[in-house]
Amino acid sequence: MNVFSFYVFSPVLNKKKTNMSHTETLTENSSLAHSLEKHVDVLSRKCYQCGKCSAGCPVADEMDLTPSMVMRLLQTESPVNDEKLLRSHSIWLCLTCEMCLCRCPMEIDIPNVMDFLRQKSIKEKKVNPEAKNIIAFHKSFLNSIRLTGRLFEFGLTLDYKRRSMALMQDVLLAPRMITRGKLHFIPEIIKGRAHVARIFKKTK
Amino acid sequence: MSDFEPKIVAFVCNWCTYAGADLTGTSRIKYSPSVKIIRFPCTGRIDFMLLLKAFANGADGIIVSGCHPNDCHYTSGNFHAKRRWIMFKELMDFMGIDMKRITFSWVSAAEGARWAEVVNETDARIRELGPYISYKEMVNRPLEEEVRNE
Amino acid sequence: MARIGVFVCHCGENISATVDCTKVAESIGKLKHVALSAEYKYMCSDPGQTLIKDAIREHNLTGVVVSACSPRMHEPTFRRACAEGGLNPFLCEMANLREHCSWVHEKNDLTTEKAIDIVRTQVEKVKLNHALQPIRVPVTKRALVIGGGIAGIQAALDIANTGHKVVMVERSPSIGGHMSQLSETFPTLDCSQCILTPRMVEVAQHPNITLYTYAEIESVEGFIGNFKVKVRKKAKSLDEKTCTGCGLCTTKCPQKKIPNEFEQGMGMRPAIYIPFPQAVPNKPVIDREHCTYYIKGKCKVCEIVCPTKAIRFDQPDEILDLDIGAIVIATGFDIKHADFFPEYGYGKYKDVIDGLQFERLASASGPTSGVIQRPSDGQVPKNIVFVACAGSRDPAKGIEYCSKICCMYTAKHAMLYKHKFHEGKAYIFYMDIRAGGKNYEEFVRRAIEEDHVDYVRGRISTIYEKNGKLIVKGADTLLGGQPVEISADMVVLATAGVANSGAEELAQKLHVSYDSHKFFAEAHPKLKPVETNTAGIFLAGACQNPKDIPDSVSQASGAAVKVAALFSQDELTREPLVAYVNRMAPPLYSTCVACGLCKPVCPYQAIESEEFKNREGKVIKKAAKINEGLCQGCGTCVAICRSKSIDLHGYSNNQVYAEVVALLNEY
Amino acid sequence: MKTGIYPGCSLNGSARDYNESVFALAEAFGLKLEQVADWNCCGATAAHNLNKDLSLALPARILSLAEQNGMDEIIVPCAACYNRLTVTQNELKRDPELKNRISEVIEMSYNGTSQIINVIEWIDKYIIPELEGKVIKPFDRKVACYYGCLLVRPYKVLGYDRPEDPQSMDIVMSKIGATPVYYPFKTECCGAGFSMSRTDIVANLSGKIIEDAESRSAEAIIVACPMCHSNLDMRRDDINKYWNKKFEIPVIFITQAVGLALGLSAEKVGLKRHFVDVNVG
Repeated sequence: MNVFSFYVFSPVLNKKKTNMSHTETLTENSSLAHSLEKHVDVLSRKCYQCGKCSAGCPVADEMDLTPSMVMRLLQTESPVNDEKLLRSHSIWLCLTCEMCLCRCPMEIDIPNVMDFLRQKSIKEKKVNPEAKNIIAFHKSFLNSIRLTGRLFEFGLTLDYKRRSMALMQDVLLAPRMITRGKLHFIPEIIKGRAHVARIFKKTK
Repeated sequence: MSDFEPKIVAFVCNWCTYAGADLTGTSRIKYSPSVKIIRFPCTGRIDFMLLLKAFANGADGIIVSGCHPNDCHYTSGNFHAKRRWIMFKELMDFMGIDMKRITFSWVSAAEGARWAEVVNETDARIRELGPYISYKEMVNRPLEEEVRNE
Repeated sequence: MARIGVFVCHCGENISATVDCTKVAESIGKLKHVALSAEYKYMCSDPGQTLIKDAIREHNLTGVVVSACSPRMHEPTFRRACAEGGLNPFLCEMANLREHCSWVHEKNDLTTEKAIDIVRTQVEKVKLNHALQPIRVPVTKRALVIGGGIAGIQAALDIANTGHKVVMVERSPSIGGHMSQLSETFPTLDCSQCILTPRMVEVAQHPNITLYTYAEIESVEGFIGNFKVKVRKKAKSLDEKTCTGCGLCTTKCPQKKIPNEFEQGMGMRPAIYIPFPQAVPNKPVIDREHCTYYIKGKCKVCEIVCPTKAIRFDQPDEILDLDIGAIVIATGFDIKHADFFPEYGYGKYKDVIDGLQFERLASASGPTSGVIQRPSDGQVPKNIVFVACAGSRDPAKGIEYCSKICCMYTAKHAMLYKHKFHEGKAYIFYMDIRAGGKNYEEFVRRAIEEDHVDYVRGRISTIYEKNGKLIVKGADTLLGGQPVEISADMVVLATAGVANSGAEELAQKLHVSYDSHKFFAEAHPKLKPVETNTAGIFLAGACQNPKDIPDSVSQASGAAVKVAALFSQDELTREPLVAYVNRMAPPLYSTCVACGLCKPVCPYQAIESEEFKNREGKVIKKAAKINEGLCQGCGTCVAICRSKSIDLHGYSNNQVYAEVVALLNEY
Repeated sequence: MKTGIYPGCSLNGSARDYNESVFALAEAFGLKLEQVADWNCCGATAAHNLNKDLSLALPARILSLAEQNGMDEIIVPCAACYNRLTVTQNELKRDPELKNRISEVIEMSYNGTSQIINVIEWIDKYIIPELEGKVIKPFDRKVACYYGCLLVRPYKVLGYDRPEDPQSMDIVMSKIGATPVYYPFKTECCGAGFSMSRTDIVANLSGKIIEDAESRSAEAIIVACPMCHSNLDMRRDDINKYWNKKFEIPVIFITQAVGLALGLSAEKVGLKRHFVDVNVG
């Protein structure tokens, strides 16, 4: 595959846009950049690749695709690159610390982009295998809330260990937490527990 | 309502908004063709009776636009226009003209994109409001309908 | 019977691509009183104009409508053509089919319909036009140049050398502007002072130039050829004629801790000071804000030491009234300072400096005599990080434009540093290198290839201090955004160029347009880059947008030619589009009842009162009267007149009402 | 004016110390803090990472409950909850359609009338004006004020303090006698939600924050977020191991610091629950 292949894949690179909605004639476009614009109102096209986001990102060192690379790949609107994005480790490494948005000269909401890509990645079952712990944790977390309405830290830990198989992790931490009264063994269950469960169901 | 093409008249000053609209053109920024421009030397020249004349002749909306405060080519014309407008607005309101049909804005010679925004905002608003039916017609219409029904 | 000729221009394809010009011409041709409706590819071309001239004679036209571009573009062209064809030029109107129609709409029926509406409106208007004669006004052949930087200096010298008088007004105590602060200039690396100082002296000595430094524009009235300008000469607290410029006072002044503006705060100056050694005029001024005498009421050391007794503590500001024919604005620009950048420490770090400060550090006449030292501890920095686009191209910070000069001066800074300190490392963080200009790209390549300046493509996220070093966090976007961290001794921010302070107020005094960044606006982005919207006022240099020296100088010369062309005539003809109060036969004389409402609204004091007397000499009627020479044709009086006695040529009540009716009704 | 409190899950569990200090302060100044009845978890990072609607619905329920309780303002000591609640309030205000959809999901009416304030705003509003004469044991130490991400970003939504080099915590600390040091890591991320899933990243990032504070001879890091606290305090062994160093600087909640200055006991403000020993002497 040569480096210019994305131009071949890209269906509407020269998309013409007018200010008048009634004359707008957009070709059907299934690229990530397009759905980002439609669903979360983020224009990846605005990025001019200054790299300030990557420069300030606390986890850029760990990422396979730095934030500015994520933006660049989105801009290509190529199915190959879209696939690369959804399968990347980066989108799961993002801590949503919002440093990138805070300093972005074009005020592009990269954290929002990351949220979008994560949700899309799960939906399309393209989650990077390296991110399985992170997702396991998130799932355990939400599971805990769904069941009791509040986070049950002990339950979360057990559930997370079950999901991630990181059985030995933090075993030394637990006794110290217990002596400091920081770990409860019985979950707090709120009265509106069923209510919360319904919220989960409705937002599925 | 989809086939309703509004008629919007823009009364603009020569030095700021007319030049700004020229810049919109030079920059090839697109806007709705429903707006047609009449040039004045200054917003201070605009006799607001013209607005009534326009509505009477079938305009659905009106834009009055000139230089930003303090930027008038003739020092103070826009202030006089603004002051007269405050008085005249009351009269128009009293006559039953919906104030949403009139846009009063400042667009400078350097604000080509701003002009397109003003036009498109007004156009969208007028499309939502529908065609202008004058007060007299509004009063008469139910009567006529009643007569016809009898 | 009116016989109107309508000429529809295709403007190549600029109009005809979206407007069906044939249809426009056809349907207009059907209108009453339209004697001829023609179309042509380029109306403004010679054959196009001939077409109009011939048609005027052939069809004995009484009015012409040219449906083409904006009247702001070609109205003079077509009015001249009509005059040559034997028609009074003021019987020609233009319908704006290009800027207001074809360029802003898609190709469809609605656009063509709008075009027809626009032309019809002008046809109805032109039927009511009157033949008018231009008004003649004298020209005062004295130019005013506002600002004494390189652009102002060039403009003043060029005008003065054509034999006309020039008044130069400069706000600070010396002329020279930002250029006098620079160390070397790109792309030749010649010394800025060396090429500038002779020109400054020339200004001071030129018999045609009157120089007012420490002076500001108070007010401007009038119009092209006839401006009345008030200049405030701020009190220098010294008799310039007696002062010899020996400078003894400046060395004896006990107040010595005032940040020196010329050194960009990198050095200190006394309260009585000459801004820099080569200043023109080379005489001190007292900074009353900081002078001990003006603050505490005693001191007067300067007065005591002055050998010629030139100090005048009670000197008042002086207001000068000047008659001026043309004005050149050359007020220059300013830069954002380091405190503009939150992520770079809000200006807290002493060793994070801006470009102008670096110029002073690198300048042989600067506070360090040209040795590049850290402001914090005086050490020579072992490495420097230069940050391009600091604030420029940053919509989040409100500056979306490119400041144009930074790419080049940053390359120059890095080069100067490398030349002075060979072992040093210079990094430049950039987004794009914009080196369009003669020998500019070559200059940048030299910095990279010969002087080993390291260019890293990426923007700096943050800078912080650690153990006396500045930690600079960036990323290399050419390596996929790989983070780069440099522990630097000094950081130079190429901060955005912005409009000079007071630009907005000055624009309002002069009634010229300015953009949202307070830069002065040119009359046309391409074809009138030197003119403003106000006739007789021209632009030179960076007051229009950030510019380098060659651009500023060429624009200044351009402005000077415009002024010289204006001064080549003794009289100007002015468009007679002025207001008039109606007159009729006695005993009515006029419908004006002399209520006087129009008088206070006229910004030009052009409305007088006329008295009509009977045979016994008794005043039997009073009515307003417009002074044609003063009236500028704004029409405010027309709108305010209760009895509709005032009207405006070119925009008469009949005409504008006819326009409204024609625009909204199809005939 | 009725002020409620939304403690959030952490303050009920691993950040009990924070909870105790907030209530200790309220008690010392006679301020009433009523909990939002039957509150649920805000969803934290997990919700907005995996499901946008859920990340808005969970906070919306809390806000609606607060409205039902007639609370004009709710103090949210946890910075993460403060962030999620404020972002939700803002999103629902911006988009009426979304507001209707979420109202439908939570089966409750939502008006967005309760004002959300963080702990520093609360201290500023209710405690600082009453502070005079009450500082018995001035907190006479050099401190590094660590704000974290969620208190100041996104600035356009929260509109709290300035996004770079914020000052509000520094001001509170100097009012109780402390000397805030220059600290460029104020708003760097500690690793937040990766506490369990990517402990290595947390150890690296939190280590940088601690290293810088120590290198500037700060004697304590002051925080206002239970997540920051647990990463900097509870994870200290992991950090030390990752960095192969022995960092000893204690991490103290701002409410604890104020409590100590008022002369409250270490137990009372929950200091005994810390992993890194705090020398109160």
